[in-house]
Amino acid sequence: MAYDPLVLLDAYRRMRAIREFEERMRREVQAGTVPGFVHLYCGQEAVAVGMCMHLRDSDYIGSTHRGHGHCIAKGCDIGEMLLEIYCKQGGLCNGKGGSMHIADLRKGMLGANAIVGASPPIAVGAALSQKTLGTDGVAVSFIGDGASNQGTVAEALNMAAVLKLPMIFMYENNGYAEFTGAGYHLGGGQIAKRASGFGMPAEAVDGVDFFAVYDACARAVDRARRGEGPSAIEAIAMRWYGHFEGDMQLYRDPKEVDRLRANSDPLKKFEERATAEFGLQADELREIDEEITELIDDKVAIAIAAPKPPREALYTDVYGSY
Amino acid sequence: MAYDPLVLLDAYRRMRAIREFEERMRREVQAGTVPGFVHLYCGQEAVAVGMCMHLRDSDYIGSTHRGHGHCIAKGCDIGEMLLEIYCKQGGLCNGKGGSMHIADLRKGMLGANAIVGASPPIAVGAALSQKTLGTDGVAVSFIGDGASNQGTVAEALNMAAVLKLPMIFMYENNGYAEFTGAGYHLGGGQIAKRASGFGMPAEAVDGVDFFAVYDACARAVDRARRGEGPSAIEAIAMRWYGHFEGDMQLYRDPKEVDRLRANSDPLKKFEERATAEFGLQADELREIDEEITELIDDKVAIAIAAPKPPREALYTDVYGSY
Amino acid sequence: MPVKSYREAITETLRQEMRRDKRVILMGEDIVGGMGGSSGVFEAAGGTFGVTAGLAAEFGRNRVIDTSITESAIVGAAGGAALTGLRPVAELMFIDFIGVCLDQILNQQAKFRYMFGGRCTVPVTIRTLMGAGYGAGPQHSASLHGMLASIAGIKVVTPSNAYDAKGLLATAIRDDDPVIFCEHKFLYGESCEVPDGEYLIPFGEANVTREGNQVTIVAFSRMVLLANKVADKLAKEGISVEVIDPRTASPLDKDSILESVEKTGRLVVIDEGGPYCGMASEIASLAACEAFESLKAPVQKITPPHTPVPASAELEQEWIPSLAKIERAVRATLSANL
Amino acid sequence: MPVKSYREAITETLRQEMRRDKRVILMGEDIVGGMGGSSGVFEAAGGTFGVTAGLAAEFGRNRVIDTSITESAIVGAAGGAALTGLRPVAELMFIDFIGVCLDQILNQQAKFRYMFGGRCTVPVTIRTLMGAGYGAGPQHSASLHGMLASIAGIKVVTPSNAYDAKGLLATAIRDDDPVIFCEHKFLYGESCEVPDGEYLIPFGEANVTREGNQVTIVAFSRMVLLANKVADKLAKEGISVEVIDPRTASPLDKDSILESVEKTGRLVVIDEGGPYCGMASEIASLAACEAFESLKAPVQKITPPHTPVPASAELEQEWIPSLAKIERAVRATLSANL
Ligand SMILES: Cc1ncc(C[n+]2csc(CCOP(=O)(O)OP(=O)(O)O)c2C)c(N)n1
Ligand SMILES: Cc1ncc(C[n+]2csc(CCOP(=O)(O)OP(=O)(O)O)c2C)c(N)n1
Ligand SMILES: [Mg+2]
Ligand SMILES: [Mg+2]
Repeated sequence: MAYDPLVLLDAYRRMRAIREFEERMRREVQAGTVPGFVHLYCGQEAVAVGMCMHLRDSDYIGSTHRGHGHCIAKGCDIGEMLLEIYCKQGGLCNGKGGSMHIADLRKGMLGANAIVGASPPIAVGAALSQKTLGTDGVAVSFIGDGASNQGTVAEALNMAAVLKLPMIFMYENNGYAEFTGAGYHLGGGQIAKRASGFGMPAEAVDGVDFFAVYDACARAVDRARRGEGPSAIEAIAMRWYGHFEGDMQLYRDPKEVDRLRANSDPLKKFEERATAEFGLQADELREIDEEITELIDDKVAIAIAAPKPPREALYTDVYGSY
Repeated sequence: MAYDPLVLLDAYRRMRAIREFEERMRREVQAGTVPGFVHLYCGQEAVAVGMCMHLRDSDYIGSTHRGHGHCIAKGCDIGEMLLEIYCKQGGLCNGKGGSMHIADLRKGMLGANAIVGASPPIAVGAALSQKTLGTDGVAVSFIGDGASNQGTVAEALNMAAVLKLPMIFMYENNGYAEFTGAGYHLGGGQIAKRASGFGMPAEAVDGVDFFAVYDACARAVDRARRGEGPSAIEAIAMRWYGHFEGDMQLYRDPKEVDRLRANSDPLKKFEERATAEFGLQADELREIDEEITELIDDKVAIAIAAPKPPREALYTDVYGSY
Repeated sequence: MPVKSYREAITETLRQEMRRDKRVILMGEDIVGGMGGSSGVFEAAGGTFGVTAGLAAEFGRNRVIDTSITESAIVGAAGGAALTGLRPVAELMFIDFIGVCLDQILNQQAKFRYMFGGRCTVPVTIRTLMGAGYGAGPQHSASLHGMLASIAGIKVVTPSNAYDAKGLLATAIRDDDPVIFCEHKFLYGESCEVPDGEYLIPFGEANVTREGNQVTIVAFSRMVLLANKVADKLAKEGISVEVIDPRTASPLDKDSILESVEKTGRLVVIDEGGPYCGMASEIASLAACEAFESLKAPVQKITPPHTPVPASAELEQEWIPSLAKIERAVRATLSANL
Repeated sequence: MPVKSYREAITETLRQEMRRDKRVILMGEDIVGGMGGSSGVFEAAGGTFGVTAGLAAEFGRNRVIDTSITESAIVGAAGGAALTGLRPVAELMFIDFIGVCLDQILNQQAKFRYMFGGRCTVPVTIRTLMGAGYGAGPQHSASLHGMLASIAGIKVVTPSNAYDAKGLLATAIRDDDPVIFCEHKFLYGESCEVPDGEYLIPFGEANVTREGNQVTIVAFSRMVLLANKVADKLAKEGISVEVIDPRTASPLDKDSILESVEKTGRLVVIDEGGPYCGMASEIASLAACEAFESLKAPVQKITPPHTPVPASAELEQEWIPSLAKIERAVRATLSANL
C-alpha cells in the first residue's frame, strides 16, 4: 500500500495530539485540577487514528469510557473537549457530560459512554441511518476487550450482519478490563474469532502498528461504503497507564509497563517507518509536536479559567418540550 | 457406540410420551379446553430425550417457552404437568405458572421461561452450584435458534467458559423464531460456530436422529462431569407445528411440513434403527404406545376436572417472609 | 365520523406518519414476518397483534424492518438512529421485556439530550404492549408504565381509546424526545369515532371523560373504561363522579387533576400498574402534597396486589382491578366523614 | 464497643456469613482482581470500593469469584445458583447498571417463588452502590431503590449507617427471598459502634433515629444523616422533629411511619431517588391513603429534580437534597396553618 505523505502527517498530528493531551491530563489529574474520573488512551493512539483517518465528519463513531483518543482522532475541537472534561460552560456537552459522556454530533462522535457495552447498539443505529438514508456513510463502534463480553455487543454484531449495515466493530484489546487481564475474562481468548461467528470478516491486527491498523480499516471501511456489510477488527495494543488515572495497577508487573514504553510506542513505531520508508522528516514532526504542546497549554489554561455552568443549567435540556 | 436396549426402551418411552402429550395438547387447544398459550415440541423429541437420557434428577436443565418436551424428558410427572398447564391446584406450580413457566426443582427442571434468552444465565448458575458444591452434576440450557441471538446467551457462554463450569449449551435449531426463518435472523447461520468462538467444543448434529444427539450429548456430559468445562451442541430439527398452537403458519410452505412428517420423524427414525440394529421389538414399542395413550387420557381427564386454585392463592408465595 | 378500533387507529397513524416523513421507520420482531420462511409470503405476520399489517407492502422492507430477538439492539439502534437523522418507531413486543433492554432507555436515550448539553434531538418512539387478562402468565402481562415514568428524560403515553391513540401516536412520532407508547392488549378491539385526517393530541393534557363534582377518579389506560362504567352507573343514583384520563403518565397534567380534586375533595386512583412506587402512588402523592387543603377524605388507591400476575385465569381476574372494587372505593370515599 | 466504618461493617458481615455457611459465595467484577494480570498479585482490587478486600485470601477464589463484564450473567447465574443450593451474594458495581440485567430480577428472581407455586427458595443477595456526589456523571450516580422496590417479590434494603449495614446484610444473606442491598458511596467512610459478634436486624422495622412530636421526617440511606442534622439543629430552637429511617424500602414499615404521623400530623419525606414514582411519592401516598385524618399540613417531598445527574460538581451539589432545603421544608410544614 502506498501512503500519501499528507495523510501520514495528519495521522501523526492526531496521534501526537492524543498522546500530548493524555499526558497532560495525567499531570493535571495528579495536580488535582480535573474533576471526576479520567481514563487515558496512551498506547492505543494508532487504533483510533488508524480508523478515523478513513472517516468523514458525516461518518459516525460510538466510543467508550476511554474516549478522549476517539474524539481527537475524529476531529473534535480540543478546546471544547477540555472545557467539557473540566465540566465548564461551552464544553462539548456544556459541562453536564464530563469525560465519560463527551459527545459531538457535528463531528459524528456519538458519545463516550460510561455503561460498558451500551455503545455498540447505538452505533448500529447510526449505520442503520446511513443505510436507510442512502448515504455511503459508515458507523464504527469502538469496543474494549472487557466490553466485548457484554451481551449487547453480540446483539449489535447480529443486527449489523442480518441487516447488512455499513458498520465496523473496532475492538480495542488493550489487555485489561479494569484490574483483570483478558487472558482470564475473555472466553476463547480471541475477539475476532467471536465476531466471525456472526458472519462477517474479522481480523486481528497489531494495534501498535499504525500501518497495520490503517490497512485493515481501509478494507473494512471500503467494504461498508460499498454496501457489502459489516466487518470486525481486533486491534491489540496494551494501555500504558492504569484503568483510570490514580489506579495503582497492582495487577501489573511494572516491567510490563517499562517494556511497553520501550518496545510498543505507536508514535515511535510510526515515526521510524514513516521517516525511513515514506519520506517524512523528523523536523516537520517536531514542529507538529511543538504546535500541539502549545495548543494544549493554551486550551488547558482556558478550560481551567472558564466559567462553570449556571445554576439553571441543572434544569435545562432534560426534554426538548415537556 | 453400543446401546443398552433398556436405555433405548426408556428413550423411546420418553419420546413417545412427548409426542402423544403434544398431539393431545394440540387437540385440546383446538377443542378450547386449554388456557393460555401452548408451544408444541413435536418434531424435536430426539433433542430433549437424547440429552436427558444422560442426566440424573440431580442434574439441572433450563428450558424455554417450548418446554413440555424438556419436562417429560427430564422425568417430570405427566399428571402434575397437565394440572399445571390447566392452571389447577396441585399442578407443578400450583396453577400460577402455566405452560410457559412450568418448573420442577425436584427433577432438576429449572423452569420453562417466557422471556426468550433468560434461561441460559440461570442454568449457568446451576452449573456454578454443581461446581462449588463439588458434585459431579451438570447443568444444561436448551436454547432456540431465535434465542441464540439474545445477548444473555453470549454472556452465559462466556461465563461458563471462564469459570470452566459443568455446562452444556443445547441449541435447538428448529428453523424458526416465531414467523421468521433462521436463514434470516441468525447472522452467520451457524450457532455452533458462534459458541466455539467462546472457547468451547461445539458441534452441529442432526436433531431428528436420536442416536446422533445421544452420542454428542454423551461426549458433552462426560466432559462436564469430568470437570473439563462447557460444550455446545446445535441440534437441527424443524418444528412440525406452528410457533404456538393456533399459528396459521403463513411463512411456511405446507409442503415443507408434509416433507417433515414423511422424512423427518424422530420416532420413526428411531424405531427403524432400534429394531433393525439393536434388537428392539415393534410390539414392545406398541405396548409402550398404548400405555402412554392411556396414561395421558387419564391425566387429561383428571386435569380438566381438577379444582382451580383457591382465591387466596393470589396472595401467597410472593415471598417466603415479608 | 368513521368508527375505528384502537388497533386500526394505530395502524393508520403509522401509515400517515410514514407517508408524511421519510425518516420515520419501523423496526421490531415479526412486525412483517416471513423472512427466511419457506412459503415466500411477503407479510406472514404484520406484528404479533397485527398492528403493523400492510405497512411493509406500502413502504418496503427497508422502512419496516424485521429484526432478530435482540431487544437491546432494537431499542439501542433505534436510539442511535434517532441521533443520526431517522425518526424510528421500535416495537417492544411486550412491556414485560423492558428488563432485557432497559439500559438503552434509562442511561442512554433518556439522558442523551441532557448529558450532551442539549446538542441533539432524540426522536425515538417505542411502541409496546401492556396489560393482564389474556392468561399469558407472570412474564407477559405486566403494566410497567409507572416504572418507566420514573425515568427523567422520556415521556410515557397510555392511550385509553382509539381516538387518543391516533392523536397521541402522531405526537409521539413528531416529538423530539424519546417516547414510550404503551398500548393495552385489551383495547385493540375497542372502537370509537376516529377522523381519517391527521391530528395531534398534545402530551400532558388530560381528558375529562366524565364530568362530576363529588368524587374525582384518575385512571390510566384500560382502567379508564372501568372508571367510566362505574361513573355511569353511579350517575343513575345521583352520584356525580368526574373521571380524568391523564393520557400521558409523563408528562402528567397535574393541573387538571388538582383542579378536579379542588372541586370534589375526594380522589380515587385506578391503575393496572402495581401498588408500590407506581402511578397510583404518584397521583395520591400529588394530592397529598399539592391538593391537601381540598381533600375531604383519604385517597383511595385501586391497583392489583403487590404480586406477579398469576397464570390461572380465575386468579388473574381477581388480580385486575374490577368494577366492583372501584365502585366500592367511590362509595367509601363518599361515606368518609371527617 | 468497637467503632467501625460502614465499609468495614459490610466486609465483616460478608466474612462472618461466609464462615458460618459454606453455601455463601460472592461473585462480581474485580471483587478480587488480578486474574490474568502480569504481576501475580493475588488480590489486586478487593472490589472497586475495597469492600470485598481480604475475603478471597480466606475463602479462596472458588467462593469469591471474579467475573467478566456480563451483568446479566452475573445476576442471572446468582439467581440460578440460589435455586440450586447456594446462597450467592452478587455485586452489581453501580446501581446504574441495573438496566443491563433487570430482567433477571424483574421477571426471574422476583417471580420464581410465585410462579413456581411456592416450591423453591431464592436466597440471593445483590449488593450494589447508589448515590451522587462523586462527580461521576449521569451514568454512575443514580439512586434507583424506588424503581426496584416497585417490583413485587424482591426486598430492597437501604442501610444508612454501619450498625444497620451489618445487621441488615446478615439478614439479607440468610433470607430466602431475593434481596437488593443498596450501599451508598458516601456512607462507606461513616463510622459508628458496631459489635464484633453476629446480629440480625429484621426487614420491615424502621429505626427512629430522632424522637420528636411536631414533624415526622422519613428519610432513606444517606439522607438520614442530613435529616438527623436538621433535627438536631431545630431541636436547639425547640422544634421537635422525629426522624424515621425505614431501613428497608421494601418491605416498608408502614406502622412506624403511620404512628409517627398520627402523633405529629406533619410529614416531610427526603429521598435521593427521583421525585416521580419513587420512594418519596410512595411515602406521601401512604400518608394520603392511611394517615389522612391525622395530617395537619400538606406532605413535603424533598428529592432531586426530575433530571439526570449532571457531571459538573456544582450542578451535582445543587441536584442533591441539601440541609437548607430540608430545613426549609420542615419550617414550611410547621407554618402551614389550615
Ligand atoms: C455495564 C457496566 N459494567 C461495569 C462497568 C465498570 N467498568 C468501567 S470500565 C470497565 C472495564 C472496561 O474494560 P474494557 O472494555 O477492556 O475497556 P478499557 O477500560 O480497557 O478501555 C468496567 C468493568 C461499567 N461502567 N458498566
Ligand atoms: C425477550 C423476549 N423477546 C421476544 C419474545 C417473544 N417470543 C416468544 S417465543 C419467540 C421465538 C423464539 O424462537 P426460538 O428461540 O427459535 O424458539 P422456538 O419458538 O423456535 O422454540 C419470540 C420472539 C419473548 N417471549 N421474550
Ligand atoms: Mg480493555
Ligand atoms: Mg426456533
